[in-house]
Amino acid sequence: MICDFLKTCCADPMKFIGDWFVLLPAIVLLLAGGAAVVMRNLIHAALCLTLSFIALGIVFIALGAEFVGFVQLLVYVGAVAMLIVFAILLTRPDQLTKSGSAFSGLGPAGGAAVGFVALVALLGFIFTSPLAKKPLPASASAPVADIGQALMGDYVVALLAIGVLLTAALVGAAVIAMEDKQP
Amino acid sequence: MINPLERAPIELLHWFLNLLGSFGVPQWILTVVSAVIIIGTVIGVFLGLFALMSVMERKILARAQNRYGPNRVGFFRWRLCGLFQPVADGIKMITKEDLVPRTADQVVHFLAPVVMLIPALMVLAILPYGRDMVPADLNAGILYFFAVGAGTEVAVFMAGWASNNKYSVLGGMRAIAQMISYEIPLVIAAIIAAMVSGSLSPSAIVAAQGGFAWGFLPQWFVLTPWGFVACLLFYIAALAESNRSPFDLPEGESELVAGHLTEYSGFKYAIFFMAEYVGMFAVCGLLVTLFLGGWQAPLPFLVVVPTWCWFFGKICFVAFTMVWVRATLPRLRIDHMLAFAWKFLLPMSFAAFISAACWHYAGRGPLAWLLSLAIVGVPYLILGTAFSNRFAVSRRTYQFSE
Amino acid sequence: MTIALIPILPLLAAGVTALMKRGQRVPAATLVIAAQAASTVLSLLAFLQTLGAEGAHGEVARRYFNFPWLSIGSETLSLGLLLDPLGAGMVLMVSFVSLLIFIYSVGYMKEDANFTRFFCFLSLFSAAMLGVVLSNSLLLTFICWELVGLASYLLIGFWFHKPEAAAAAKKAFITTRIGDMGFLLGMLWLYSASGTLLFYDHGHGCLEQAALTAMATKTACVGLAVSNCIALLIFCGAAGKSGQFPLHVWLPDAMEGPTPVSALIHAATMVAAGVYLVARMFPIFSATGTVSVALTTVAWVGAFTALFAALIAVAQTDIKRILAYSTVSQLGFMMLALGVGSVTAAMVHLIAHAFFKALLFLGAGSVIHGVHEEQDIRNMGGLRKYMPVTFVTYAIGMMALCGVPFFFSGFWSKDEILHVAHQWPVSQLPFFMAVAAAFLTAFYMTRQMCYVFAGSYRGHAHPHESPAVMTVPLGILAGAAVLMSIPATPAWPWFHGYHNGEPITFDFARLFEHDFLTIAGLSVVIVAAGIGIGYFLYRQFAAVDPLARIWSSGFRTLANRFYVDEFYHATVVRALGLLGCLAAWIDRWILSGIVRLVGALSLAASSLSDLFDRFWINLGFDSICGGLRDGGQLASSWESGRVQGYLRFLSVGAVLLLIILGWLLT
Amino acid sequence: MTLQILLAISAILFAFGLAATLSRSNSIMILIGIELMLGAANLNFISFWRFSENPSDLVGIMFAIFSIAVAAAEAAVGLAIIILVHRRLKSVEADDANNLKG
Repeated sequence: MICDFLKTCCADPMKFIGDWFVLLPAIVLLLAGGAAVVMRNLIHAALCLTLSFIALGIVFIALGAEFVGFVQLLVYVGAVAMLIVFAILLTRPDQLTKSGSAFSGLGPAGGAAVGFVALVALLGFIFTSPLAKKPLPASASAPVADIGQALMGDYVVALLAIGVLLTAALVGAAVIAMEDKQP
Repeated sequence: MINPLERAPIELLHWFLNLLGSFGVPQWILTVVSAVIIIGTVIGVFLGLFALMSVMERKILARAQNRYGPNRVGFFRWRLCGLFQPVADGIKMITKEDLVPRTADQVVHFLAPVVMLIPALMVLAILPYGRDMVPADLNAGILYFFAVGAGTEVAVFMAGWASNNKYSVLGGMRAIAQMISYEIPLVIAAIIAAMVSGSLSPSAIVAAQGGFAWGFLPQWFVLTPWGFVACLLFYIAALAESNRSPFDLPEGESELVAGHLTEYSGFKYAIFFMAEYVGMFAVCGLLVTLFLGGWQAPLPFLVVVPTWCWFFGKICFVAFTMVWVRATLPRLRIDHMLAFAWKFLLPMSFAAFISAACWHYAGRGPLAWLLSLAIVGVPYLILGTAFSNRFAVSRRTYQFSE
Repeated sequence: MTIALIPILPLLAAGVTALMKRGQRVPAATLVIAAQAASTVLSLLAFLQTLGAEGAHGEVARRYFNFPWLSIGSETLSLGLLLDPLGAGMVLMVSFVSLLIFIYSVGYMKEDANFTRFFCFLSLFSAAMLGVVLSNSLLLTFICWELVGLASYLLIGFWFHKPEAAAAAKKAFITTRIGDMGFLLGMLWLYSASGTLLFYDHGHGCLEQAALTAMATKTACVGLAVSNCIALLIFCGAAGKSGQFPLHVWLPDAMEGPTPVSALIHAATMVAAGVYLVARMFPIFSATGTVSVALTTVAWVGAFTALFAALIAVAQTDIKRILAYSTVSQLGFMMLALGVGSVTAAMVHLIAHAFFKALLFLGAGSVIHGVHEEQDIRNMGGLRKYMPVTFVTYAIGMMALCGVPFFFSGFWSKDEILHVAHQWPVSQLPFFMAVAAAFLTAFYMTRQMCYVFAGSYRGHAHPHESPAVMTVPLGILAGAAVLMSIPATPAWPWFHGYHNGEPITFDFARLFEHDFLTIAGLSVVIVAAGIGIGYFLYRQFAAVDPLARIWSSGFRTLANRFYVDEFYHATVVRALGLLGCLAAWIDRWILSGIVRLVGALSLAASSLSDLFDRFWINLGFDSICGGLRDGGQLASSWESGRVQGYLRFLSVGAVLLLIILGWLLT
Repeated sequence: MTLQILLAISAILFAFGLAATLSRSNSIMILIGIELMLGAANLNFISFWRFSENPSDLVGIMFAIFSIAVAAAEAAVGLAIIILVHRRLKSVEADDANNLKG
């Protein structure tokens, strides 16, 4: 199997590079995601999450969806990760470096078990499904102009709804987090 | 008509690649070599600019403050107006001891400068330095710029938090708050230009600003009312994004020692310093691309000058105004700064947005010009009056002996 | 019809002023006075219109317009406005005198904290009064009439923090309400008898021939015609408003209000409303002839009131009370004139009296103001030196009231009344009563003048003349009191012609007719006697009243106002009190006994049902509820409040669903 | 490279997120888990788009874009709620916010 792998690598180095261009960030993604789950230090967890976001964005770009990849980077790294970090700093200023009780009670084991069952089930279905064995099509690209046309054409209602949702979320978040006048 | 120097860098690269190809080097190696050469050139040029800027800024500030500034470092007997100061600085920085606080988060503390430098260098990829001189002509280039630039915030936070120092954390949080706040007008101002050009690609945006009206007036976006407003908004937001005066309060030494940089020294500090300056040049480059016509010449007869000269000339001009602003304006207070972003820049950027749309749909003629002026002018008057009333200060009286 | 604006303008001004803040004195006064001035101008225009329009064939020129106000079933109540000579003269007088009083009030009320409120009430009062005058419907008259009552209540009780003022306001309101009850009954009867409350409605109005004939020919009870009954009931209201005996008691007490209010109520407007109402309804009063039962009653009441009030006035010491009783007396004169059948004489006297009585009241106000809120005439004296303008104008008013010949309006108008009373076919007694009253009028006015202005000052304050804003209206009123004598002379019976729509001729010879000369001579002698005796008795100040020295018990009776108030207190009030005690007793012992009995019964019934509930139904419910509660507790133990717990259950379910779905699909 | 690999990566990421959401007691960690799951879902969208017969039909891309926007809104509101809860209860443990228990 390893020989096959090496053979294909040598036969078509460009394809080899192209594949690893997807797989390498995907591996980083998994490692960072796993680290984010088990890290005791919240800040480290958040930074690992940020790294996994970046890796996910690169996966998207490598898969040809560069617009989505950039949006992923801009929104998740630029905004969501920063929000999480901010929230951590705002809520735990006193125990910044103290490792909190990461897991507690019997629930966590059950949670991990559920996660594991879900993983096994999903993998089972993925590897038995005929659909998943499809080979990679030659190429796929999503030009920005086409995405823009689609957003303003077929998906304009959804776009407007998202705009309303984001505005409402902005206002709502500001109102929720606003300082209470009466204690 | 076209200056032979114009295409010199491209021709040089092609010649070198052809030379290698004639030796039978495989194609994929050629691609890699070409990429390495381009990346190395761009980084080299910007590092040179950084070195030049670091000394020129000190000299300009000194002149503004009626001093000489650095004027000693040179070769043996030749001082050369102190232009070799950066070399001395660099040597000092590299040889200095690299202190890491014992309670710091060692890994994150180490990673922060790296994470800081990478996006600052990566964003340089999409700037069109001259005609056909774009390292990576992405069709979502502007988006790439901001997406990659978002990494800077992570780096600042990492630096501030990992130092495990009160001032560092506060400075880092201030910096993030400031960056997030000013990112919005920055992005909206950029989107306006992209919207009018109909493309997110920087080279297309530069192309959209080509040509001359009535044979002499460049059609840069800065010369339209909405473009002027958007350019100013972008400029102000860029000042804040690159933590420059008057928005340099994340590292305001009077309050926070040096903000998130407090616990950094030696080479790591140098990297931060470099990343900030390169980031500043990058954002200046984007400003030039979006509003100042990119590599386009300002007057028809000046077309003979190579386009990349124009581009770097414009970058230097914008960088010079930034130094000028630093010499002129005092630092803002944090709440004023955030209020300014949310209550003035954001509404004004919306106004410029609407104004640009109206300008486009009214036919881009003189009438459209006036309409657009009205649409940005009225909100400006209202907001400006409100703010000047809100922050009205009485005339300060100075007490000093005659 | 622009005359609608005449009452509406002051009404709007009152409304706007009511919304103003307490401190906005200047805008309030300006607004109210401007509105009143505008309605005065409009009144003048209306008056000039009626001057030019003489009715054809000796008919009086009337212009009116009616509009439906309220429809109940098939019945429609209409309101309307009317302009005829009777109302036009009155409306001009009311608005003009009101305007002068308003101006005067600016000075008089300057120190008062509730200045704005005062002007609001004044304007409301004026609007209501103008409405009474211009109304073409008894219903509208009644509405405005009650508004007048309300405004007078508010104004008399303006200084409500004084207990006397509050009591006086209440007294005025309740006393007039007694009369108004009769008015309301009369109005209802009139509506059922004639089917309309409009005065004139193209032949269908209640004052027009068809309705009058119908009412006059029907008999109600004890031989009285319906018209007479209605007239008597309406006269109750008029007597209440105009302070006729026996409902006169509120009028002197109303002096507790601010002096401009006294002037407004007792001179120009409110008390005149009664006389005006009788004059307006005169066709009904005289439906069965000019000596009908109703008119006879009016004449006797008027004559008695004139003499009775004049007698009381002789012994009073409060400067405003003297004038108040004088007003009651003069109103008696007017009622007498109406009763003997001369509307013109009554109206002439009403208008002339309005001017000089307003003058006297405002003069009294000026005196009170000048001596710092002192009202007892025994503490005044010698004010002639300190307040010359007030003195001169007051003297003019006094001479007009006494009927000093020949240049004062009072002489001519009173003479006219004496004249018509003398010619009354029923009895000569009212004439002699009126003569006596005229004598007493001259006497008590002289007494008052001597006390106030002659001799030397006996008080402790520092008297001073009032400001121009008060004295100028005095001067204007004094001029009017003199000028009013011109159209009142029998030589040029302008009023007579104007009221009856006849051509007016100037005939100097009428002055020398035998009849007139006799009465005029008599009147001159009476006035001279009154003034002379008064001066003789009071030229020197004495601590004890000279009359009291002569006949002390009689004087005490007069000073105590014939004990009418005490009589009412002993009879009406006591009777009401006893009635109230009786009602309270019935309420406490009989009604509440029943209520308690019912309560006890239901208590017993409910305790029975309570027992049933507790020992029968509740047992079953308790067990059911207990079961429910236990079940609920069991169920709520799942509701841990931990969001993550819910999430775990949720995700277990989701994963199970995923497995099942995947199984099925593959 | 096949679709299987990408889907497997996505499934693993999703399982990580699910486990974090169910077992970590800190509400911020719950939010992090949710973000991971959303990322996994987005990866699925993009993968299916990449392997679809007709990539010029941009349904997968669109879904991913809208999903990112919704996730941003969710994160903003969620963190605001966490900050508010912390201010009220002085705690970010999810189990401490149990005032509504039966």
